Amino acid sequence: MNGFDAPKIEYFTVSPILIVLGVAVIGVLVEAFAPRKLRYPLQVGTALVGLAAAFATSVVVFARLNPFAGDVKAGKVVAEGALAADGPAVFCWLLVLVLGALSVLLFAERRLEAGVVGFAGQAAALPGTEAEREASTSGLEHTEVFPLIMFAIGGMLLFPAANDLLTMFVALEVLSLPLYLLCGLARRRRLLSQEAALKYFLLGAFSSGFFVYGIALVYGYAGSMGFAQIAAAVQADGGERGLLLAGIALISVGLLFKVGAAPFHSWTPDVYQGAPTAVTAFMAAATKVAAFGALLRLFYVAFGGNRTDWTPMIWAVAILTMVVGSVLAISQTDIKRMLAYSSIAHAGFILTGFLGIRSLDEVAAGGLTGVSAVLFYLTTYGFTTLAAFAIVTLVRDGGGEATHLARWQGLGKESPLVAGAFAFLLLAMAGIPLTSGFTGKWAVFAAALQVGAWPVVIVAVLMSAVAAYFYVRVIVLMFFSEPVGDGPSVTTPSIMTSVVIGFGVLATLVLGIVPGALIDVLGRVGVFIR
Amino acid sequence: MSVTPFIVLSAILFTIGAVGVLTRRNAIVVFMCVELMLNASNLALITFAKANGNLDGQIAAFFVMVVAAAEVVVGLAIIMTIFRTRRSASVDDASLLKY
Amino acid sequence: MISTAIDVLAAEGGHSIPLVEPTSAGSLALPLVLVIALPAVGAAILLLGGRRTDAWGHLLGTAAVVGSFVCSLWLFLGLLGRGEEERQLGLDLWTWFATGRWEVKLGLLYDPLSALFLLLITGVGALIHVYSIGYMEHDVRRRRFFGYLNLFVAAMLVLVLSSDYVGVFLGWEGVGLASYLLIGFWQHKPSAAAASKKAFVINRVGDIGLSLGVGLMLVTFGTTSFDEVSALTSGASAGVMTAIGLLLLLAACGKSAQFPLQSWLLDAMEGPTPVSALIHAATMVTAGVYLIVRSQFVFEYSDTARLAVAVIGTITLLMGAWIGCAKDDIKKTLAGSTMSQIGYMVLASGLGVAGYAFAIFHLLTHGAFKANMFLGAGSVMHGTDDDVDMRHYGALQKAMPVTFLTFAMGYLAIIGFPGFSGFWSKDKIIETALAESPVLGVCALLGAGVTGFYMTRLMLMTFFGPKRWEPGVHPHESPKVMTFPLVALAALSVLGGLLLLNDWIVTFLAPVTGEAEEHHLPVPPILISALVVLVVALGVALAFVLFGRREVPREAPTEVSFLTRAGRNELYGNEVNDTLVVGPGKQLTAGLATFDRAVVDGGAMGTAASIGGLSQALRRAQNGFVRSYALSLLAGAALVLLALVVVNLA
Amino acid sequence: MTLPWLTILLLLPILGSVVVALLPARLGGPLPKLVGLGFSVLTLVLAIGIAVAYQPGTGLQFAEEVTWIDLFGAHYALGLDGIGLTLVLLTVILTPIVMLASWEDGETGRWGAKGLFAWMLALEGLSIGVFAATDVFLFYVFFEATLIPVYFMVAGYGGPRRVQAAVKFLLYSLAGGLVMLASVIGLYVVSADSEGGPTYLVSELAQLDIGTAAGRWMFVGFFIAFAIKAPMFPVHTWLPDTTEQATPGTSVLLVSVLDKIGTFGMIRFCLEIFPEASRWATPVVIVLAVFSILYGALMAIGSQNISRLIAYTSVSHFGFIVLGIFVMNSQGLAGANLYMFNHGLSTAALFLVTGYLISRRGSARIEDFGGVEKVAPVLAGLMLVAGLSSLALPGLSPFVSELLVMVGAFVYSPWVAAFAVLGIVLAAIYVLWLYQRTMTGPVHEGVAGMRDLGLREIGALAPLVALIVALGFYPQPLLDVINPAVDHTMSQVEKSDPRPTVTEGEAQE
Repeated sequence: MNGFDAPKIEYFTVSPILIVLGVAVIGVLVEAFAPRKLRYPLQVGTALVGLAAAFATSVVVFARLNPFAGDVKAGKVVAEGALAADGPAVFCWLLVLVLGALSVLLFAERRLEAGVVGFAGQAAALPGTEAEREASTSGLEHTEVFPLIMFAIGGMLLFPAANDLLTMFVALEVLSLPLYLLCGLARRRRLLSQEAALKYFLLGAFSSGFFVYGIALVYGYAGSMGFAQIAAAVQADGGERGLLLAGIALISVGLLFKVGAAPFHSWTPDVYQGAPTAVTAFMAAATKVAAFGALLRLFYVAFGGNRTDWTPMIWAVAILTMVVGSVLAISQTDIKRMLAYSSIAHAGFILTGFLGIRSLDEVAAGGLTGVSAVLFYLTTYGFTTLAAFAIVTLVRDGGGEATHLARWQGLGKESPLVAGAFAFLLLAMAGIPLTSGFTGKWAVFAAALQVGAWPVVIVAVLMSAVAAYFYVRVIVLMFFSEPVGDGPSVTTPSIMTSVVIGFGVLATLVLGIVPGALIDVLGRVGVFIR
Repeated sequence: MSVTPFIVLSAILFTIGAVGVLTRRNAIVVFMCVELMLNASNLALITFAKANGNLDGQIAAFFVMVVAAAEVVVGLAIIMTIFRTRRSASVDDASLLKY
Repeated sequence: MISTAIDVLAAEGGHSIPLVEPTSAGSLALPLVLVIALPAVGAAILLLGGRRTDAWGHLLGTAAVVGSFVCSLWLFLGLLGRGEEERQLGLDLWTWFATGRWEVKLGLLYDPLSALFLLLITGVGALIHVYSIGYMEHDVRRRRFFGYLNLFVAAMLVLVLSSDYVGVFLGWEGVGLASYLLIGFWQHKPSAAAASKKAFVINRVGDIGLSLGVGLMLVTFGTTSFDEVSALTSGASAGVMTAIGLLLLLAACGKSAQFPLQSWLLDAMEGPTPVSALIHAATMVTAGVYLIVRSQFVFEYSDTARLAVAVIGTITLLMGAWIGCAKDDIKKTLAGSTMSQIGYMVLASGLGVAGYAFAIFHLLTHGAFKANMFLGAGSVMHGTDDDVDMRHYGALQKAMPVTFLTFAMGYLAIIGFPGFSGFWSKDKIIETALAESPVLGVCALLGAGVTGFYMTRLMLMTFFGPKRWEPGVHPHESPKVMTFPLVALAALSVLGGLLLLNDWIVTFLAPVTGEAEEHHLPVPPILISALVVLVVALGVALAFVLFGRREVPREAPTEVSFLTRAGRNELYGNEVNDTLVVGPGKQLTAGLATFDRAVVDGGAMGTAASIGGLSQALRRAQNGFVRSYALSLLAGAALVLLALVVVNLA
Repeated sequence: MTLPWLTILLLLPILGSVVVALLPARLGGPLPKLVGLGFSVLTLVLAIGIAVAYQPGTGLQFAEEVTWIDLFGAHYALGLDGIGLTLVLLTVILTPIVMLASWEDGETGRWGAKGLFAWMLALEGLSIGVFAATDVFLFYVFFEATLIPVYFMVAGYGGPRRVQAAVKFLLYSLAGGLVMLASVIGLYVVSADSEGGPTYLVSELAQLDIGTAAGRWMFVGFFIAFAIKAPMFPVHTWLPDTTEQATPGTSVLLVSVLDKIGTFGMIRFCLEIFPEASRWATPVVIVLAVFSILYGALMAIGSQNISRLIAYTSVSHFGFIVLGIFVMNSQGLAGANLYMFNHGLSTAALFLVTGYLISRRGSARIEDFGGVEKVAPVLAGLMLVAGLSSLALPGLSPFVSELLVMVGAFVYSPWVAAFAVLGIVLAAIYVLWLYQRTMTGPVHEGVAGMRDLGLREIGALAPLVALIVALGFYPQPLLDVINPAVDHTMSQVEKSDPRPTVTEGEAQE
């Protein structure tokens, strides 16, 4: 009868998401209408511009949070409660946008594959057939990868900001589906690439099935999808607790799958190895950020009330993840696979920090919290791992990237600069002081100890020692063993990959020596709004 | 009447789906089992929506369907390429990446 | 018997125990520093100077010691010039180290005791330097030899002049080092190298006593300097004093080759003969006696410790004599006799205030006549191309008359022929021993007889009887530079008894050792002296019967009594060490090596390896089949659910 | 002191290492080595200046403090007390000597002599940082950072199995360091809960009242790391493996400087931050220490390889140091501090001189030697001096420290001393037996015609020997700076020397 009040959307606040998704759509149109010659520059250009714009706006949004006012409740719930633009969310945006932009640069790298991007010339063409040969000779390339990654980034922006379960599910799928496709688009080793895509897709779909069912159960318990209402229900502690617990369990399956935590890690090594290295880098860096952002919000905001119920479960998962990741990495012979396991181990370390949940009154204003520790670790790890994978793309032989560790022997002789940078990144992952890896570890362990999770920290410490072994092993290979045969050659990349590597190394160094500024900011914004 | 029968049914469907994923070889069938799991969820959602007396669940069910559709698109694309290269849709054949 | 001994010892006492209260050295400070500095600088120049100093090194070394001897005389006269009560001169050089309550000064203490030692060390030392000029003439490393000798003299002087136990430790190890270097001077001979190491290691065992002793003194008195300790000992419990005493005794045993640490001395004869004369007869080996006498303010408060000292001395003097009887190696025979004579000194110092002075007295006379005889032996070897087997000697008295005559003086002195120095000193010891503790006294008396026996045997086999020389050996008298010291020492051996003239040495040492009230014997001393002479005469006669009359076989007879065999084998001291210490030690180290590799290292490496193995095993689970991944995912979900439920129920 | 002298002191060698590393290869020849040596000498001069300006007694000097990471409570805080000063001096004295001694060793290595010298300078700078750090976080950063130069020095230069040795060294140290990290973070948690807010300044942590249980756990974390560093039984096996493969120079810097971090840390952190836990752990630690003394000595006696032998002697010596630290009386602590310095000198001399020997013979196996004294008397003489200092002969510097530790042990308990003292006998055996087997007896055909030491080699050893002798007779200057620090430590652990049982009063009865 009477007029309806239109949903109120704070367009500026959510503009980063809108921009990125918009640019993605534009990318699709470009694919449709722009002549082939123009596509590559247009795609790269629009993508980078879009990300830059999104970054700019999110900076403004972040500034509006006014992180230096010491008001830890900064931020607001927008879009009818669907999204929360608070400190952690906006920080994740910034992080994802930077990592995303760097990944786009990796995607756009053309010099390594002699003038074409490292993706399948024509995914439809069968490997080893005339069609494929023809496609590669005629220099065909899938510039669709750029819209795809933009969609993924859009989902990653949505994911940590999602303030109700439904939005979270949508975001999850928006970020996952493009990734499934990207995994299958390698120019070399197509079979492996397609297999990776298949595995990732099937398992991803499987896990999201659990996720959705979990949503249903939690909804059944709380009667609402909104985190705030769920939190209230959990506080009130009425209704069928069984539903809640089962719901938490199934939802966490979905999320832990995304972050690659044991026992939901089994896809990680295969997919990381099979996918195009640029995509692997993007997944390892950005997906972790988005997924952990979402994980934090869901558990801290919605399920914070009964954390005593689920923290033991996370203890177990964290310990298992660290052990599986570190121990299995020892026996790997493929550099990408080894980095995959190392990323599993790091997921475990991040979960250790994730344990550092405390009720607001316990947290000293601006003090170190579980949130800020996790976000800091994500920052350090994101840049380090991105640069590491970027270097992996440089080491090549006749058959493309030489990912077998044996081919890395004597790299230090071949090109000391690249080997040195890689060694530095490995030391960072091992957590040697004066690298960001150390400060990051310090932060998450401290957060965990603050809540008395010392057994986890002990395991984490021991596993770091185990992990140190395989990082050092690679350094030994590069510097102290003689090259086998002609040895690998390091192809000089274009400016794009160089920028990525340089940026990653720089970030690793700076965050290792003067992390103070970032940590302080995180200390101030590291609290969710409810 | 209570929601229990509906939930039990959805749970059964969900389990069937999950078991199907584990037991079937053909990628298409595996994927269909996943769809079954999603639909089991839908049933649960709608049941709870009715029980809770609000529409969130039903809306969610629509979203799930849409997403499922999108998944189908992506999934079939991937399965197709695999099938065309390997001439087989058996998920067990795709096991080059291991250890 | 021991118990009676204890009673006797316990009965004694009640006299005043002198404290160490040095007064400023005043004008004597200069010679007091010089006496050490000269040989020290000499050693530094000779050892650092290298080949440049080869030409004149031996002269410099000798000059340094002679200069040092002059200083000692200067000091001695200066001391005599002072009154009884201010005959303890102190001179603090600098603070060595200080932590907490404990301050150790490098300081010198010059009193009658050190005065006599200074004369002995620098005097005999100088003579032996002179002798060595000739003896080492043909050795290319003579300069280095003199460097070591100077080093030894300096260290020995530090030992006897230090005013603090830690300072004594410095000299103590210094002489040990010098002795190590000199025993092993001919390093190319493995036997020499082994002997030197053995000497040092066994001395280290003795040092355990000194280290712990220092520790115990610090705990008890908070200081280790003679004057402060001597002022405090009266307050300490008998148990503590016994402990300190025994620890010091352990040190003394190491340095003075007393039972059970005696085995190194005979091996030490590997060194050049002048070394044996100076270090292993006259001076270093008597350091233990010095330590005990110096620490009288400790031993006077513990009868047990004193008894232990006396008993050890007695055992050693008998062992030494026994060994001396059986050895055919002239130097080893003399070494055995050295053990035995030092045993006398230790026994005397164990008799307490009554014996200290006589211990020192015998130490001085022994220093003279034993050095004399060692140098004589050296001269004999010099004449017979370094042959040491007495069975290859005989009838040398014509070939080398001076050596023979001087040696004879030493011989008469050591067996205690009336009027000779040894007579007075040994006689006094036996007399006191009989008075203080009959059991030990009788042993000492027996020892005197044995001494007569083995020394006579040595004389007969060396200088008398038919020639048993090796073919091509033409014994000849040594050059003047070697015979002069022999003559000088011979003179001392004869005249040493003068020190006892109206108890001069006793009264002179009284400020250090304290006054003993006249001990009362059942029989007049003269009878005891007669008894001693009689026993010695028996020993000599026996030797004549066994070795003077019969032909001495050139090859040592193999079918011999157990006594002889045991003696030849040095009473199986080495065997005991090997079975009790060396053997087990070797096994222990071998075992530990395995343990270290297998268990300690193996443990760490094994853990690493097992993690690697675990990794290899777990790897298999990643079998590449997507459905098994899905299964693990499902299982994970189940586990997560389970965990939540369990926690919730708990 | 307006200028941040300590920062300058630790940046100087690091700058030097960068310069040396960046010198273009074409100006080869001795230039990089000369530059490196120049920098190390410059550092030495500056350090001596600092030592001269240091007033014995008054607490921390040349202190600098800048907040580094506010949220962690970490500061960039440097400062010297007596203990730190002596160890910094040791570092800056040894570096140029080692460079001179290993002039030729680097040529065949992975990055040539240039690289070796660069790594050495880097290590020198970082070590200075370790000894000067007065903030636990900063200390930890330096502590771990020192591993990297050593790792590359070991892995790049030396024997055939050097890479494995380096990895073993690194993993042992990293494991220890990470265990320590847990404790370091624990300190943060404790201090963050205190009203003062998070801090890592040793001075403030020492005032903190840490719960008994927490304190003990953290103590254990620190102690494990330091025990691995200092090598104590049973975590010592990395040391012989490493010294066996590394060049003599590396071994010197490793054993004489780097391993001191362990014992230094025990005093600076274990005792001063966790006094209660230290007292609680004392019995166990002392048993371990005594065991290390005897174990190391026996293993040394059993060693067939010269480098391994010296490594095991160090295990024994570190046992003495730890013993001295944990008896917690002024003799023991002062002795331990002095011991660190003297052991640095004597072990350096021993490693270098045996290094000359081994490089000449091309083998480190003892049975390959014999009668060297005849062909190379100077070498033999220096080796004997080094050996004698290692067995703590009176008149050489280690004697004073060893006696102090022994006496300190006696003050703690006669029985402990009674066992520890066996070490001096075993020391005599392993040193003199080594000398007997290598230097004496008939000349082994393998060593016939061996060159005696050249001027450069003697020149490298001369200052060491001179110091050893000088400090043997006059160690008091060092003790003057050490004693106040010791008093501070003892007040931290609330211990004081027991009064002597007999004093003037009682004696007069």
